Amino acid sequence: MRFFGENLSCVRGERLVFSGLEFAVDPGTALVLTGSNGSGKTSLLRVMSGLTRPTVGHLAWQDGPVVDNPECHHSRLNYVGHLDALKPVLSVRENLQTWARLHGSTDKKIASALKKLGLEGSENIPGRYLSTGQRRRLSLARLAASDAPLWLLDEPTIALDAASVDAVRSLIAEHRAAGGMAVIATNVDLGIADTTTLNLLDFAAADEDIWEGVR
Amino acid sequence: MIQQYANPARFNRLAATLMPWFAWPAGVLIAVGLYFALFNSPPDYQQGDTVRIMYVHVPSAWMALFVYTSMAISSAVGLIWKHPLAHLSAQAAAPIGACFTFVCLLTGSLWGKPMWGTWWVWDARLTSVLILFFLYLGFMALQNAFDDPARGERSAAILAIIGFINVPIIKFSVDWWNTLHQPASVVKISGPAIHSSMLIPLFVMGVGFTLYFCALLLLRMKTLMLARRARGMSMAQLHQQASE
Amino acid sequence: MNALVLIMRREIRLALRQIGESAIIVLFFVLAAVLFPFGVGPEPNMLARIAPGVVWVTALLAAMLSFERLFTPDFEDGSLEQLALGPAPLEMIALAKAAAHWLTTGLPLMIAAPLIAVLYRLPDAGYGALMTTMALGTPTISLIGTVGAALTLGSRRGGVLLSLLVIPLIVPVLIFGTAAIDAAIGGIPVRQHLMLMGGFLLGALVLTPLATAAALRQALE
Amino acid sequence: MQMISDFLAIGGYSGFIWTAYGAVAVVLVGLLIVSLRKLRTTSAEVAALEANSPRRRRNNTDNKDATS
Repeated sequence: MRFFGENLSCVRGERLVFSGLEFAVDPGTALVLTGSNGSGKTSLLRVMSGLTRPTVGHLAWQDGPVVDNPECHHSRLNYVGHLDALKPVLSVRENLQTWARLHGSTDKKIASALKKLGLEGSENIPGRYLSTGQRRRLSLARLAASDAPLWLLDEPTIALDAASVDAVRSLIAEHRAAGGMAVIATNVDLGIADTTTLNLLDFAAADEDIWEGVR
Repeated sequence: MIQQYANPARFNRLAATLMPWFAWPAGVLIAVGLYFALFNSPPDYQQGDTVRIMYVHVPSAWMALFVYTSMAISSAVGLIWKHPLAHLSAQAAAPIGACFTFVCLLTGSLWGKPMWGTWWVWDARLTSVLILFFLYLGFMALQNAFDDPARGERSAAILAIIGFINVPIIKFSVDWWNTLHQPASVVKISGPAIHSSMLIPLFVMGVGFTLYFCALLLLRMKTLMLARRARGMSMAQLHQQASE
Repeated sequence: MNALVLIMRREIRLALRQIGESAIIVLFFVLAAVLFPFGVGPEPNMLARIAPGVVWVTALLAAMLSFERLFTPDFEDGSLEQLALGPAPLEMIALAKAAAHWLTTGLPLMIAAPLIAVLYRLPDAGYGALMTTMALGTPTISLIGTVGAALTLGSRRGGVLLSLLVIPLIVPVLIFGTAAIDAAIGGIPVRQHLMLMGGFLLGALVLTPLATAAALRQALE
Repeated sequence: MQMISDFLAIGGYSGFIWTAYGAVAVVLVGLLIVSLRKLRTTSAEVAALEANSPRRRRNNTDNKDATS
């Protein structure tokens, strides 16, 4: 199903980050968001996920706008941001179970997800002993364990070694082959075939300060 | 584009014209009220002259509740219709309300001393006003506790609405609690039967305080708008220097 | 519905792994309550008279300590985002958090309360009322506390500010909690007080999740 | 404390009355003065910010003439 946004604008920390932004993602496609730091890549991803409400404009799936049924929108997406959502007291498996079960995934899927991200040997290590790379792979394992069609990834390959980057690339390819969609914010060339790119700087807005006219 | 539902510049011009219409009548009314209160109204047969404190105590109590109600309403408008000026009016009103509540408590205590020989009486209304004072302090503290003013505004707005729902509950509980623990010796602040000649200064002072509040509210809102503008400009310049 | 159960189970598992935190809260409760006799003197009649008030106020302050830990760890490590993006609406998350907080803090305080009452030689008639009022009052405190925790999420002086916001809102619960115990000791029927406390609880059960959800939405924006 | 209440009770109760009215005056007028001073400092700050970014200001005036 197609997911699109029209005339989106977002104010972040009192600054108009972007305005008049249009995008559309179809099953099987990948949209790469590029732009310098602070150009609004993360803000756009958060708007797409529904965490941040756009100041103007609206998001919609083919069967209706997101605002009408936010829970249904949430069930169709998986958001991997900079933060790993990992509890130091829980083990690797328990951490993944918390999130995967919330999205209705089975234990079998959880095990296969851990294997895909090369974490099968370390199920019982408590979260606090994991290295940064392992933490990122665990948060990416949430993608493999869920069957949500839309993936929103914010700089997925940071702190990952070459082998893990390949694992991520094949994960995304597999997901797209199965009819899934991915929106990836990154400044690094991921080497993913036929992606459409959206440069945030094209939608940078003149900073219209509503307090401007106050004398 | 954000302009269409909040035009601070237009509001500011409107405020500039309105302010004198609030400020001068407020001054006149308060002066007239003072004259009536201090010189032209009879002393109470029981309490003698101390009843004159009532002419500032009761209006400030009205204002304490009136300002909190206006804060709750503007907070609700700010949250529902995302109107930044509404949040600003709540932010501007809070210190004024807090001052009125403080004055109400102070004059209540000064009134209590000659009547019962104690500075503080756990009378139902005084106790409720004391809790209202903490609600004001909570609002202002929460408002300034965030780096992003927009975030502070919205959290404080939610608190104002929750507080507003709780004011009657607190009032009811404290009244009930007061009747339960009513020490025999203390006379409730029911105050003397209001004779018409006493009602005039009370009413005049009340309207005078309200006009004073409106004028000061507009003035403080203008200050807040200018502060927002200064903040926007300095951030824009920082952003420009960063991108150069 | 099972999302609520899942979130609750996660909260309780996390709390059990950090059982020390709830233990410290109960320890503070006992400590604060034990402190009063050194201030007001050990005279039994005096202690018995102030017992309901002391137990309730110290239980309230102990609960206050634990509210900041309610959302801040999840907010900082990104779990709150994932919870918000889960199938459950924010109101449900707020309810689950409040319920988990009550189980990990409210319940231990309730269990510790009679011990303190024994130290204060509370008359026997008072114990029943003490337990019922705590049973009705601590959930209300947890619910109102979650609102305070959500409002101060991400603020600079979270902990102290939270108490300043929450305490005025909890005064009615404190008033009727202690009044019910005094009434029970005095032989006066307590039905009226408990009905009111039940009313506060039901009101909080319905209204506070809305406020907490609105506050969380601001924090996650 | 006793000393304070004695002092206030000198003119019958007038001490209390004048203190009450005095306090009201101090608080309300004080709030007015604080607000006015805050307004002055903030507008000075805005003027200063406007002054040291002339380039931005000149662009603004051009846009305004064009659009208004």
